Amino acid sequence: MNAIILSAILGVVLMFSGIFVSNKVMLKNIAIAGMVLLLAVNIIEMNGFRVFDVNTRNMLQFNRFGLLFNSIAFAATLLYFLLSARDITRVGINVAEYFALIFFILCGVALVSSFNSLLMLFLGIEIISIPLYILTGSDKRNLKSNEAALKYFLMGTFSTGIMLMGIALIYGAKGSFSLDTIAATINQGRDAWFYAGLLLLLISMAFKVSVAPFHFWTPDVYDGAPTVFTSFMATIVKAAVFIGLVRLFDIIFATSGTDWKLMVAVLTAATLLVGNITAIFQQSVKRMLAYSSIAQAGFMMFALFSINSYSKEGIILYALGYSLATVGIFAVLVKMKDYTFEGFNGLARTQPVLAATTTVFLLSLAGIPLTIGFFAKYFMLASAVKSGSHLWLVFFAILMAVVSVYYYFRVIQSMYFKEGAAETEPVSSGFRWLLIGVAAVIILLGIFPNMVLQYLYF
Amino acid sequence: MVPVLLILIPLITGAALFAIRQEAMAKSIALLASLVSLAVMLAGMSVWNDAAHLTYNQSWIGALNSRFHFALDGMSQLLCLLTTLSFPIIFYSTWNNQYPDHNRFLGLMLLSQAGLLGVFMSMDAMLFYFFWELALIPLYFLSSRWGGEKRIQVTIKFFVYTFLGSLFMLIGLIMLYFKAGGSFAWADFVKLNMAPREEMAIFLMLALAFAIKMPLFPFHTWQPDTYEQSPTPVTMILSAIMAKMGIFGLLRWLAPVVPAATYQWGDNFATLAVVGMLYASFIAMRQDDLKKLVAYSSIAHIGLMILAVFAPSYSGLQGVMIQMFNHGINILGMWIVVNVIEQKFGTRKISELGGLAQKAPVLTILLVIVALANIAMPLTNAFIGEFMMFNGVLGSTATNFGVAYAVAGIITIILGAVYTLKMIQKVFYGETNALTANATDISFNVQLSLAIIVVAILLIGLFPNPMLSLTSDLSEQILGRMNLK
Amino acid sequence: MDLAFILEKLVLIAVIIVISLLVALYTTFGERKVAGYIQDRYGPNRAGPGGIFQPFADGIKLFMKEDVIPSSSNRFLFILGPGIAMTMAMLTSAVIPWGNEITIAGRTISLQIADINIGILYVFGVVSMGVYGIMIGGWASNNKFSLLAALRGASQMISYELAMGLSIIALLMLTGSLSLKTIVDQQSTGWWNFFYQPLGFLIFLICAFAECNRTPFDLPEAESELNQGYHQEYSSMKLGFYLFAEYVNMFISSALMSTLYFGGYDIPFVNDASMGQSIGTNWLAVLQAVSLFAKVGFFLFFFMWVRWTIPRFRYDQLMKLGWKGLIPLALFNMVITGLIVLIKENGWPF
Amino acid sequence: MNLFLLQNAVAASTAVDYLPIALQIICAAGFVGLTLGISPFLGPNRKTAEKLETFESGIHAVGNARQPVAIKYFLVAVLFVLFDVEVIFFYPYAVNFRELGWNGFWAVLMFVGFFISGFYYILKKGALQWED
Amino acid sequence: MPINSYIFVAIALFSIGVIGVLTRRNAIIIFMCIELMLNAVNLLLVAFSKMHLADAANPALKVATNGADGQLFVFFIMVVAAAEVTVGLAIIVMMYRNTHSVDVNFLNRLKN
Repeated sequence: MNAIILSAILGVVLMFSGIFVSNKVMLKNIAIAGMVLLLAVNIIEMNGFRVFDVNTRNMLQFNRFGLLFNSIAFAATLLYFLLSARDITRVGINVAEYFALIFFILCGVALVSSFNSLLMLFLGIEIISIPLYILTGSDKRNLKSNEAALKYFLMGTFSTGIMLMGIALIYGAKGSFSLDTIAATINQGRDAWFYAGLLLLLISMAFKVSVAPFHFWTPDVYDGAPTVFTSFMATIVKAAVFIGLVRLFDIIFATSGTDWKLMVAVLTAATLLVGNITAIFQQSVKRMLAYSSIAQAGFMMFALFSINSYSKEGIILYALGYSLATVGIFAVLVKMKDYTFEGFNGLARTQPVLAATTTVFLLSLAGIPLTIGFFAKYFMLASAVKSGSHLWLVFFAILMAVVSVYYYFRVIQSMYFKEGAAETEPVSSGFRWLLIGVAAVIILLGIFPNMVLQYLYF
Repeated sequence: MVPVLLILIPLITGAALFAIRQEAMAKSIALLASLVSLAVMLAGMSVWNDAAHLTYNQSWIGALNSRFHFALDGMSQLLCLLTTLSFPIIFYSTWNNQYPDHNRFLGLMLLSQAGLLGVFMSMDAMLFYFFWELALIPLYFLSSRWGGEKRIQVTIKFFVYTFLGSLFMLIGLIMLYFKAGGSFAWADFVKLNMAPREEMAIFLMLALAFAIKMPLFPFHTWQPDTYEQSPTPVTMILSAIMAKMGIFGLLRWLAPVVPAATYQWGDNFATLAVVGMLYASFIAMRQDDLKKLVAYSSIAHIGLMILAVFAPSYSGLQGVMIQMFNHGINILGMWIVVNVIEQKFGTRKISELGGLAQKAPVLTILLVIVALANIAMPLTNAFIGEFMMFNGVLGSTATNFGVAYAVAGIITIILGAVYTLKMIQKVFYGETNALTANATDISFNVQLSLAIIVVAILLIGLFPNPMLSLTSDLSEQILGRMNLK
Repeated sequence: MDLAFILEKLVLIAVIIVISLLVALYTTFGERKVAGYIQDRYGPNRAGPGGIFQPFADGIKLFMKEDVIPSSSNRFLFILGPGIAMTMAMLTSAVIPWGNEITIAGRTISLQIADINIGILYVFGVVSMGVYGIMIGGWASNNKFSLLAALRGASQMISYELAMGLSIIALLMLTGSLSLKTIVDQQSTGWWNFFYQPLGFLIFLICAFAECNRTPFDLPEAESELNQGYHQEYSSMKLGFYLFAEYVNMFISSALMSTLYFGGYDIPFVNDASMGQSIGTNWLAVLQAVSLFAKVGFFLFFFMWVRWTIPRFRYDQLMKLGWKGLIPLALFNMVITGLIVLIKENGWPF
Repeated sequence: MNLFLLQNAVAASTAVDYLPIALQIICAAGFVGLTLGISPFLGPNRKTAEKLETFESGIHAVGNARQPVAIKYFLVAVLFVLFDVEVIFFYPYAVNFRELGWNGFWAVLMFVGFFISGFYYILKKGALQWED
Repeated sequence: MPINSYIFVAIALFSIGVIGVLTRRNAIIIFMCIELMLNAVNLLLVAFSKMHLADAANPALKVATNGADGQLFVFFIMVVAAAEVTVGLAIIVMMYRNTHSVDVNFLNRLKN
């Protein structure tokens, strides 16, 4: 609750500070301070203290799972601000609004991570999506950005329509939007509506998290959006929607038999296949990352496929690892003058720190041990193994993980093993230290994952 | 205590080396660190030879019930000794090699040493998997950064292959984890009694990883290219130590853990091993490149060890364990020679060389001894190992084709002798040519390195017993699990 | 739902539509007469005694004019525009109660076409549709002046609709119902809503002026800037409809204001119920209707009065008044109303 | 869960109540359609090219009228959509205002606060600045 | 009227919307089709709400809720739709100003 209200207030505060403060650095600092406050307040709530106590009529339910994810999302956003706030201020003139929108998105994130009613799920998803449409198109003069925004918008609202139809059918079948009620009456009456509704809901959520075959908008949108915002979209937002999906699956699907498992497995496999195979053929690192985010979504789908304690723990860990690494990579990518693989040639010589930290991030994304990314993938695979059915999916996933090595390492090859003089924007030493810090955290958590895992028992 | 030191010394030194720019200083530190770990290892085998010093068991990932559990049993001791012995020799024998960013080169080498040692000592599957990868990643960077012309494509192939294998292994380990009731401990794994289907699934997954690493025909295709393209010190690690990881895996994590499946699939893998041996030997005969020749000969030798594992008997397993050490030492000697030749003449083509014996007599003498050991002449260390392995294969009750395997093995030994001697003949005897006319003998560091190897070869060849006694426990245990005792 | 019911409603609908058309017709005449008096001249006085047939002459003239549709316009939309404008103008009257029940041949007939429980929402819904009439007509003409005027008209209308919607909320808080009939019944004590909601009424009145595009808010047809405004290209009956719709709207908004704030068909200073007992409900209904039409007549006159008194606003002034003046004022009115009512009924909160 | 909505406050209407409205729509649309249908045949019909051209203060029309117009009109439309929806939220409240008492009032006061701050924001952003 | 009629109408509207989104090229029309979908859902929700309201009155059916939250949902859908309209139109206008077209043929433009 703390996070939901405070993030909304902070969003408003930033909107207004945009009116009264014209200094960009000041705005940036306000945003960062707000983010710290938000994180602090959420951690306070994790320890049992609520600043705002609102009767939500059980539409929201704040459990450890959601709160922990919030903390991770906020921490990742804080990191993102620290790394990229300066680049955010360069996108256009409406600096305060960009930050404000991000805070509103975080409000949606907090909603999605704790919904207990389909109404809140819908609101959360929309509060996330609508600001994202704006952020995608925030580079107003850039045609690519415009088109990305339009495409994202049309796809997003279309999937919203489908989601609403699904919710309406579920409501028709069950007479309630509350997940508890739905789960309690899972096999009573009007099954046809209920399952049709669930299917539509699933499809729309698949749209939102870009699961194949509903992924086609993702690469174009991620590519067209200003790179700083792509970073945010691809990490925190995506993870948040997944968390929402996991909640949904956990409560509804897990109680409604196992018929859906094969379908989810097929979706997962398709996502992995499309994401990984297409990523190989990309010439631009940004597009490659877009496809890789689809591939990563495929791995996160494992949490849905195998609903058990492992998958819930794993998805949090995955969100953490994936967000850290991707935020880091994008922060570096924003600084690059040329987004193609050739643009990275010889980065190790011109910017050794950037190259080294990027390597760590890529290794983490590829799931190489000693990085948090490994444990993320480990949990996903382990949960699927534990659930016991459809083991072919696990093998398919590791094949795809191996494929992913191919394109992630292509960046490493460019940076270290190829001749060239990669050009970057000027990079401050603070930025470098921060990247080193992130890389250190990734490795540290990769070696001692217990530091996070101990919080993960639900 | 000893395990922790063994891991931390190379790890910390390796990391520190990234900060040390002076080349000479970096080389000295790397050599010193490797010598210190050798000293620790030797101490562990002598004065600290007790359970308290040789095991280390601390909680690591509580959530997964995984522990920092290292132990140095007999096989681990042998392999760690091989590792700690190889590294000083590698560093010292390649003292004069020049690489850009030499400090990083050495740092990565030491990191991979830490990984290798960790693999050999881990008694926890998660930990094992970790070090398995830690050993791999530095080698990938080493080969990609300092390798030959086609290094980028070749090393990514190498990495992808081994990564694929290790992921399969991971799945296998995860399955074992759940079977063992949420434990990664090796001690729990070897107590498991699983249904045949489950055992088979796990066996196949683990075996794939090890087969790629060893490498076993037909998973070997990455190996000759990688050996050829990597800088020679890296090749030394790859063939002398890393290839042993696979066999080590078979002996530690496969045969005792899924004995029934190992027994059941033994003939298939043994056949593959035999095919691989013959294939590699024939290919090696036609090689003109020194590195490739040694690489294929390595496949052949490794194949023999695989054969002995999959056609098990007490003698065979004992042979495999000491042969792991012996082959590591021998192949290291071969690579040192290759390195010297490459450094001196800038070529590895056998056809371009000749008459070195006149110019470099010391090198020739030492090489001949190493080469004889490599083809398992009596009195050398490899003879002991290979003899025991043949003996074991012939006497194995696990297979009906022991004789056929042994015959094939003998053929490869003979072929090995043919191509090794032919190589020696071409390179060291015959007429000198323009390239080798002005050759000089090897420098002191290479002489010393080769001399140490030769001493080790002869010593083990004459007194193998202490080594055999080290590994008898494990051999017994494996056979016990497979009901073959 | 029997046939008699439908028949009865059909008759009522026909009567009301005819009345509203007649009233609209004669408002045009009245407008010119009032303008004449205010400007110290005669106004129309040729057709019939005192020019009484002038509106019919005008109507027939419009019918007989040539119907021109510009070649570059969108034909379908060009016709649709005035159609929508007129249809929507005629729909609002459905929910306005014109009087209490009458009894004919044993049947109790309500003088309201439809007493639905969302009456006010229906009114707003229909009024919003009126924007389309202007917008479509202006756009379809493919004339720069028309388009500009239509845009102005549309933005003006939606802006004032906002304030109108807000101003009526305070009234709803008092009445607690959206049904116009209920609202009228509540005022039958003589305490008209106007006395409780003077500010609300003022805002509503201003908005009504703007919604009907009446001076001082007749920006969409500001002839000095935009020639003839959005209906520049129209001729014949299509033009007639646009002009007519405006007067019908005037009539309806007058009726609405009377209903919402001035007791509707309530006869002032008289207890309707007891009077009904004395003279019979049928006669009472007639008197009530007369009362309502008297109020409507006053507002219609007020519309004209203002038209010939106050000059036109500038466009920015118009928008400024709507957004920065009326909307906050309406919100303020709403909060104050809520506060007072709650204090009165529940006591102080603390 | 006791929710206050429009339907709770007044007696529920049935579909029959809306029938007269349908009738009225038919009547109104019929009248308009009929009139519009007849009127073209009543007047003279002498079309010329000049007459069919759009009127542009007496000169020949230049270009197409349907060009992008000032963004301000668009802005007003968008703001209308936003604020109108917010206004809609007041209606259920207004109807149930007495039942909700002070609690409801504070909640609505908060809502009004958001409304006003949004309003203030667009004012400050110059969205309603009509004087160029 | 029976609930099925409402469902048929709602589904029909929804399908028209979906088909429009999938087949039309004009961004505005696609957008209108999406709005159609949303309104179909609104209709359906209100119909269901009414249905559950009737069910709640019937004690034999033992339904959990009184059906009012369906109408609540409609309000939220309207708000969200308004927000989407605002943002969507802004994006379309922005696009139009840059390209003088609202044709959705981005598939061949963004790819490069």
